[in-house]
Amino acid sequence: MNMSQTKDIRTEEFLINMGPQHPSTHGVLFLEVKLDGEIVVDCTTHIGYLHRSMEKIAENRTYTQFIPFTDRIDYVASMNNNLGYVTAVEKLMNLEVPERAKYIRVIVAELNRIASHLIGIGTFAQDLGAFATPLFYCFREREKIIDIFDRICGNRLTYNYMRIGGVQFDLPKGIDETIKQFIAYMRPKLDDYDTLLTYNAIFLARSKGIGVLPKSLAIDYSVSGPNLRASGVRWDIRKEEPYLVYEKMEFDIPVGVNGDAWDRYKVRIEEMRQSLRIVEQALGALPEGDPTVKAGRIQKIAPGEAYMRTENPRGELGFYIVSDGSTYPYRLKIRAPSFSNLALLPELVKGLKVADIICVLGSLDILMGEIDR
Amino acid sequence: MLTALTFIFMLTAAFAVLGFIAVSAMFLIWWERKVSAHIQSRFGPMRVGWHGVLQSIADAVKLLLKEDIRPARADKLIWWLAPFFAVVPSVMVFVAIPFGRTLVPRDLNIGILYIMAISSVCVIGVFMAGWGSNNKYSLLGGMRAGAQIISYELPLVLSIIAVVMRAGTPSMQKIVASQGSCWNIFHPDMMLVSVIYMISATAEVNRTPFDIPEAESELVAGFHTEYSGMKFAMFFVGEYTNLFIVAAIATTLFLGGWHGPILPPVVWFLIKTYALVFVWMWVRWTFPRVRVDQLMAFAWKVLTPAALVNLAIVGWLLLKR
Amino acid sequence: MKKMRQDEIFADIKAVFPEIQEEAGSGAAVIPKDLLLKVARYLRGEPLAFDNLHCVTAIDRKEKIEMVYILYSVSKRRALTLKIYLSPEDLNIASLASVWRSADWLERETYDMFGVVFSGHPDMRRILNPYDWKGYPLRKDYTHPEFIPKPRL
Amino acid sequence: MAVIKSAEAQTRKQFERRRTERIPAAKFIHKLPGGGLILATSESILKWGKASSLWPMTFGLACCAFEMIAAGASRFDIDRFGAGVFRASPRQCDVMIVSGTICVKMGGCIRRLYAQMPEPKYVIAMGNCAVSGGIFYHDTYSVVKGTELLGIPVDVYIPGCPPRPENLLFGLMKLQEKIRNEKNAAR
Repeated sequence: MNMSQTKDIRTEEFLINMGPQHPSTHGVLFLEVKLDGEIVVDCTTHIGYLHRSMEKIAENRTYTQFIPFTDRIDYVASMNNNLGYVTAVEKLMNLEVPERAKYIRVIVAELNRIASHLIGIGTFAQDLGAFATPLFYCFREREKIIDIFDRICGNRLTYNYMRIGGVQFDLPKGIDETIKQFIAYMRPKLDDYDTLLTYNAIFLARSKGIGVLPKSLAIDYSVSGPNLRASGVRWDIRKEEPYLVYEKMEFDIPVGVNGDAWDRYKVRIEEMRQSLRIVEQALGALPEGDPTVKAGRIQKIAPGEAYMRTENPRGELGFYIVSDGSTYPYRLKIRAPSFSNLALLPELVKGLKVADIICVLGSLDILMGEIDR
Repeated sequence: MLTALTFIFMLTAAFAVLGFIAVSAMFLIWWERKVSAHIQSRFGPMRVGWHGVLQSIADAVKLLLKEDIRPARADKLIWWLAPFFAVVPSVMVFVAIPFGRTLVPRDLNIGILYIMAISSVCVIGVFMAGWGSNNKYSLLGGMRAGAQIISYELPLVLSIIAVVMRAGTPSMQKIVASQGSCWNIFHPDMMLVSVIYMISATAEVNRTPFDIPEAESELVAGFHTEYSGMKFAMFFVGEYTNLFIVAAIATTLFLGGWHGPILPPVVWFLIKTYALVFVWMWVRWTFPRVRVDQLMAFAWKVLTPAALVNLAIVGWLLLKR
Repeated sequence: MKKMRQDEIFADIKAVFPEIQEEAGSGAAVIPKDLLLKVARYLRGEPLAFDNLHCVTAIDRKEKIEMVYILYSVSKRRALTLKIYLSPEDLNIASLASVWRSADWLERETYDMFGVVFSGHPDMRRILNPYDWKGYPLRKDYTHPEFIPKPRL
Repeated sequence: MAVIKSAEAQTRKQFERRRTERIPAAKFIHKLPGGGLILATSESILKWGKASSLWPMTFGLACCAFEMIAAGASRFDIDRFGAGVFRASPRQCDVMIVSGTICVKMGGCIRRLYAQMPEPKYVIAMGNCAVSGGIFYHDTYSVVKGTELLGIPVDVYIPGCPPRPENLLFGLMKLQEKIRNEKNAAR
């Protein structure tokens, strides 16, 4: 049947709703996909199914009362959110933080980065069809990190650990021993993932060369975090605008080559190795002193505004706080990294197959709590 | 000549086979959940009977009680018939499978040909389920299933022809008898054939890495998205019976059926079959899923040519002998 | 590569656009509303290379709506905040979706929360709230039947 | 809110009807000698089957979703109770674990999902947000304050923000207990 005959066969596009409840949309994301057979013609995203009006709440909470809400913005990397919010408020008040608190914050934030990347990798492998086995391996490692957090601040997922000007409790005795054991336990596990997944023929076939994100497009969509670095842009806030004690830590930034789904996955694995190095160095150089906060719960902050961005596992999390002198922030804008990372999904996905939408979505590692705030 | 005796024998054989299918399906479902659990370093069903042994029975009882929902604009007849087309062919195949020296329901002289003809009827069941449930996901799943099973039928049948040529007869008992001295898999020219058979059998039974039709992550639950209650259980039982059949055929053709040193033949046959089933379960819980076009390319560009070349080699070897 | 300081960037822009003033508190560049597109294209251009529109948001100052654009230059490692004051009556402004592609969703969210209409935007719809939502939630004077205020400290 | 109120009344009626599940010909069997015994055992077997194979729906909204996955993962393995088969399509599952904050935009979808589930269906409201709106109770315009407001009858409430996986397992055991003592009208 040569080309001329196929032209007059009337084919119709096939609209599929990958609706808010779908096994691999990482939460409540609604994708309206127009298909021509298996090939994606057009894909529109609908978000807002988890919009909990965080910014409206922020205007009715004092600075300390809002800290538990930051845990629930990116509920997989709560420590990094706390860190982002608290450093933003400290920058607004230009408050000095005790040295030990800075080191504790770095250790805890990097451990949470590993936990978040583990989930990112586990769900990515699950989306490619390796049903539950890699995900449960990643969760088995993540449980070890959660045990450490359980001992440090008593909760598994939403820690509410950091305060403005320091942290809530000092590290419990013998915790550095547990962390060292975890580091020793985790390093060979990362090599296991390489053998199980990274160089697996089917995994490569499914993710190499899919959803290639060129460097200029990534910067134009203000993508950040592992997705940007996978496209070859060496940009990491911990190195560009070092906050806390990151300038004392020496770690290198893994950079991908051609920015496809496999590179984004590989960058996350390398970043976990770097985070282990950071935790090791920070643990070694942990100074003495009292990291807890003595200041009262209600701080009146002089009118002014400040914008602080920190390196979240998913990208640059920015807090733009405007204060009008009262104990309540006048305006608090949360710049979520996944919000911009998801914006380019329709662009990446045109022309790919149905199975590739899920692969690209998994490689971007988005999180609906952060997008919908 | 249908005497009363042969009729009674056939009746008992039928009931024995049906009983065996039900028990083996239940056992396989339970076994898969335990194997997958231990691969993922967890326990699997424990609370329901000793080590979850009664889990499949509980699932069956619960599925019996479920309300049977039919979508409003579903195609009634096709929707209602689909589960039967998924299960009945896989039950009919048991007629020709040689469990033991004399323990075969009916030793057809066209054994393997009959099995191939019947087992390709399952495709129609999957297709009808996809079309009947008037749901976009199942339609996509049904289309994919049709394309996949048909395109993997070719290398499957070619590899079986190679075995039949070597054994000289399509009857299953005689194929097993011909492997008395040395199992087929150890013949040099048969090794590639058995690998081709294993791969295309995985695709035939829709198991990862070829489980495109009911891919959890893309299509919500593939062709049986709209089925609930007993109809869904029929698909489930059909899938596991197919898995057992494919393993049984593999043992008959390549691993020497019921041949084995001391244990009685039936035990040997079951050990080999369940060992192969374990390999498939092991594969299912470790490999990611292949994309549809890669799957098609692999079938047409790699497996079929390899099967044809192998056929030529077997033919040439037979001529030379 | 030496990072240019804020005032050096400011001097560059002031040379081309004299109307720019520097806001007292935060050191942001305040520009009149109609200049936005020209300034944006100039900032995007080669000498300053602000290739990353990091964040677009608004602040409801009751008598005026303050638009905030935070820009970054990944290649030259520089940051700049642009501010525009809008009177609450005519809340429309030129859309930067043609200059930076990240503006598309950021502007939709600002429209969703504050009601600022961006002219020239590819698809001006709400993004977080249901599409038929009445009112703009982040306005200071916004009320909603189910809004249960928490007693203030 | 009016829409939600009417949905609630309609689901209340459905909720009552489900409780009285009929075993066919119960009255006739009862008259046979020893019929009562057969009925009792068959009834307990049916309830045992329903209780020990509760298939949850993969339906995570927010933070509690990750505690649900952790409950399904290797350490707190929910599959030990026979509830590890996370089916994606609502047609094949019995329990809807509402795990996370229910937003107004998502409310309609949750009601539709609940309606699509076949009849002996149960709902676990996991986490404070699903129970009563949790910390998003005050100052929010876009959060539905509790699953009940959607008109969905909830069987087990699990407090906690997020509840630990052990709490979810305890909630599941409570649901199993509730199913076992369900008043089946065998008479």
